[in-house]
Amino acid sequence: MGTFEHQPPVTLTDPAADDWTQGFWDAAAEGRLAVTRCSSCGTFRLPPGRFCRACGSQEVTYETLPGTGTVFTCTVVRQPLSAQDAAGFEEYVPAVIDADGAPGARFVSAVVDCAPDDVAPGMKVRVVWDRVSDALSLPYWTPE
Amino acid sequence: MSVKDKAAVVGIGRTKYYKRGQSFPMTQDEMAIKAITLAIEDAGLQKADVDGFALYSAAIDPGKVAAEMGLANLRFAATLTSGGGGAAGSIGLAAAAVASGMCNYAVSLMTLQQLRHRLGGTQVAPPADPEAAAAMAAMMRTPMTAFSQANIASPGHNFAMITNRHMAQYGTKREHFAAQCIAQRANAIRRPTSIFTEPLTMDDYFNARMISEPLCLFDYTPETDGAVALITTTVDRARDLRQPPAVIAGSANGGTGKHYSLLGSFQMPDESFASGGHRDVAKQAYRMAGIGPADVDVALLYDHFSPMVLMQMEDYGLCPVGESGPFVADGNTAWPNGSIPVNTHGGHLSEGYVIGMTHAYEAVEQVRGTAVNQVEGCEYALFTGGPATIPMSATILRKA
Amino acid sequence: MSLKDEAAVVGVAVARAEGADAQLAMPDLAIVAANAALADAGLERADVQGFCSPSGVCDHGALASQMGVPEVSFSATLTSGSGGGAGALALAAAAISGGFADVVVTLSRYESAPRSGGTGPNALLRPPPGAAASAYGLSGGPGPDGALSAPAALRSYGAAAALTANAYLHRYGISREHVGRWVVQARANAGEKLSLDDYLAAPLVIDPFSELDAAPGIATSYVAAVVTANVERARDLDQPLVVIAGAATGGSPINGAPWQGPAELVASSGHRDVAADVYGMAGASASDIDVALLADDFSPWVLMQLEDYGFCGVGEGGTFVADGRAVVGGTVAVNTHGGNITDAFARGVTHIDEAVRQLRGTATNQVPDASTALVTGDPGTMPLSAVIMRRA
Amino acid sequence: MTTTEPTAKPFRNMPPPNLTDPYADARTQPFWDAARQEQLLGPKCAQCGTFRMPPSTFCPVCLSRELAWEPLPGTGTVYTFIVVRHPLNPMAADYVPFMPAAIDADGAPGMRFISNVVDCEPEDVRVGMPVRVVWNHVSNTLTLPFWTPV
Repeated sequence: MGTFEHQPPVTLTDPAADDWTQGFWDAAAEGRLAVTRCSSCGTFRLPPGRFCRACGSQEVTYETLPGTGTVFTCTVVRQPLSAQDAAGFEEYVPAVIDADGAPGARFVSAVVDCAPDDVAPGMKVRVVWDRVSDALSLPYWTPE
Repeated sequence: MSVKDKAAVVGIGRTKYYKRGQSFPMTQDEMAIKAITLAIEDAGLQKADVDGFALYSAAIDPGKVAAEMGLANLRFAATLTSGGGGAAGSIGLAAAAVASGMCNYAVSLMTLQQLRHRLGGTQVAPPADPEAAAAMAAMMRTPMTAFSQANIASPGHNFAMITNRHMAQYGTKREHFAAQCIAQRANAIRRPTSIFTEPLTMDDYFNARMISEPLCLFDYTPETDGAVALITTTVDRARDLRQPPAVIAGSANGGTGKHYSLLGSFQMPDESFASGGHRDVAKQAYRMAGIGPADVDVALLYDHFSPMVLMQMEDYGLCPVGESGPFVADGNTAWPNGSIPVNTHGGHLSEGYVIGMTHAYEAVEQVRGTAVNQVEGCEYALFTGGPATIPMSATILRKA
Repeated sequence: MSLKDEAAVVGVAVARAEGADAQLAMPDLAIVAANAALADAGLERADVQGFCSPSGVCDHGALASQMGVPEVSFSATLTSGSGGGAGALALAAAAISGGFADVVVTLSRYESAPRSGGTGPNALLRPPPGAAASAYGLSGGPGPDGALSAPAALRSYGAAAALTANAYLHRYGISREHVGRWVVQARANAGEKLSLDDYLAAPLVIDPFSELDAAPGIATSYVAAVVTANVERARDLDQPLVVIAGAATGGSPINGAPWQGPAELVASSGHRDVAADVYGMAGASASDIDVALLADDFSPWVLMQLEDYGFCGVGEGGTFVADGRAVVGGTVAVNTHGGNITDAFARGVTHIDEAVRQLRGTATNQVPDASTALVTGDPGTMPLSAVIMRRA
Repeated sequence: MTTTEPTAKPFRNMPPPNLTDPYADARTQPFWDAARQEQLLGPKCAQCGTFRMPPSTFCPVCLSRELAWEPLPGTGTVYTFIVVRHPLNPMAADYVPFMPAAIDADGAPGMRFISNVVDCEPEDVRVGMPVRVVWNHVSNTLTLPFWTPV
């Protein structure tokens, strides 16, 4: 059992940040949810990538979001999908989240600290953080 | 029923060419997108027009790049199956894509960053990552491996084997290779895009260190980074765009079954061993274009190694078989006075190595009439991909 | 100007790694399959000029030289995605109509799924041992963008597919009973017994998928080969003439950045643009299709493609199947061979194989006077693909 | 820099060692058994007699899978060769220069052995030069053929 109940077996330790994702991880380290936004036309985008899909600009800013949102779609992993996940396996709920304040950009994460069968599209959720290290905090979502 | 004269290159774009690794921290996809964006501008198109990728050597993942560029639609995404051998053929694949109605505007491109991965490096040095190294070791433990234990381990070694045979069979000399390197360097130093800016002399060539005899340092292409993109559409759509269309008169990608082992076991038959292996591809390209060697005004021949330029001249009938050495030494391939200028942009050897796409870019500029080292009245430009395994390729562009 | 009616499918065959071929490596199995398909077409190795495949099948040059093909004049693959061979057939038709080759061999390769930690056969629901999690080109693993989606721990292709499947099922209120009715139908088409109760009782692996909702692992590797020829050339061969009337590949770029973009596109098979293109080129519509072989690595894909290819309205895929309209004698016969989610696929009966048999009139579950068949390629990874074949 | 004792080499100007086992299967084991007895065999199609190297599964001429091994006299000529001067990895530094070569073996028309010319100087090697086989006993399962000037 990780920091949360039904936490996915995530093993990421290095976010391999580049100039277009470092802003997200800096905000995360302070417990803030931020999203990539094009400096010239204001379009939000995930995954960040190096170009604005609308206008092609490479300039970005990081917009801090309220940290609330709605489940767009989700699933429940009922069985360990590989041997490495088997030990201490808990069902977990991968989910795609429409984040408030960032129309057109959805976060791909998981809903934790609630019964997997309660999660459904449309559910209101808020972000919670799993501090993996000083440099790395991972965003999860839990019912509001 | 063929793509002859049905499609044309309408847009070309490129990044700067960098010495190996110096394009970092850009990524290969990022350089590809910049080159595509410049090609869209050059053609006078909109991003929303682009809906196909006709590649070679699986240069990028079109789904990922289309998403990152925000393309409206992706209707064609295919690649020729070889490495540099497919460079010229990818323009023919683009012609097939638009002429078949599968998409409207097809991008062909190469993007290359040789920071960690050196193409010319040894094929036996185990990769750094232990898992990949273990997988490679496992792949070697098959019954065929023990039959090729000569330590022929890099592209330079492979093409030196072929070069040595050509020298023995036809009396070709290192002076002949030097003449082609010097002629291409003279073209390159007139161009702002070139990696090399100083002329090359016979002394420089013969004082250079031997790497895989008979190939010395200057017979090898430099290792560079960069991206080049071209956009192809039907001739009807090409008419009302910004640039004069570079019409695709003929194209071929393939090769000869018996010549396949030139990078492996060297079982090629005597009649084609000391050649570029392009004779069937040349026949196919000329047949589709309905022209012969005499009609070619400029040839941009894939020069990963200088001797392979001479051998392709023989394969494409630009000079008799076995006589490319003296033919080059007499200045026939130099610009502007040569009878058939070869690699007017300086080629891989002197301008920059982006796996053949610089040759495609130069071919378009030559038939547009806008090249730095322009061949007067150029109507037909031939450019090739590889000598390499199957498919190798060639495309012939024609002035509209 | 298009490839319409310029190429014909003249030979099909499958080579399985069993009996004398049990020890053959995949490239050698491809030689066996290619020669069997040439025999089916009545052609020789020297007739072959082109090779097309879904991505990453085998080195066409090595194949040509080892099997004694004298001269190659076209060699390409799709950039990714299996496309189940439909996309590779589209490429072959483009090569033939482009004058690059008169005879093209297309090869699709199905390797036995490595046992994944002994917890079940599906290689789609579970990653092969040691394989990094990868789905839709999205991975919780390496790369700056991938790291942002690491929290979802999408360990397998099936985990990513499940998010799309649930977006669709939830949006249109389609139940697992509806999906189950299709799985039962597919098994029946393949001559395999399954009741709706068996289906519903199967434990879920990743909602909404149980083992019965995903293509099973292949027990015995095989290579499926198809020979396509210039239509004039095909006329003087013995097999009935099966012409490629339309071909399309591609799909919406949002597939490259999964689950971003308009909700109704995310909650779909992504085939709407490909459908418009393939019908447009063939000059056909859904009502002209006698038999549809829809790519089905996952059972909901069939329902979603019934809608995207216009056999029923958006959201009506579930009731279409439940009302028995997807059967021989119904609105359109669907996956008459069972498809990928049945053991028929594991035995080597592919969608293209079935389409050609239906149009030749030699299928097991034959649609009377079938004259037009639609074959689609695997949703999810780009490019998607579709081909319409017609008995000429 | 301390002088390291030069690696013991059974042949002058030989290539860096690589495999220590042939990883043979039933079809190719005869070649390696004969090699250990310093006898050179050529792989050919049992059906139509065409030699092929490496001995792939199918004969490209008649598609037969039956392989036969023809005893060869162990002489031949250098069809082409190179002199590797630049070591591509540190391990090769002790071995450059060495001379990979394609050898037309007598008695096996249409097939070449890919090996090395050893026990002579790079300057001695010529295209067309007659050579004879010599054997490098790498391990108790692998003996590799090299070639040396006659």
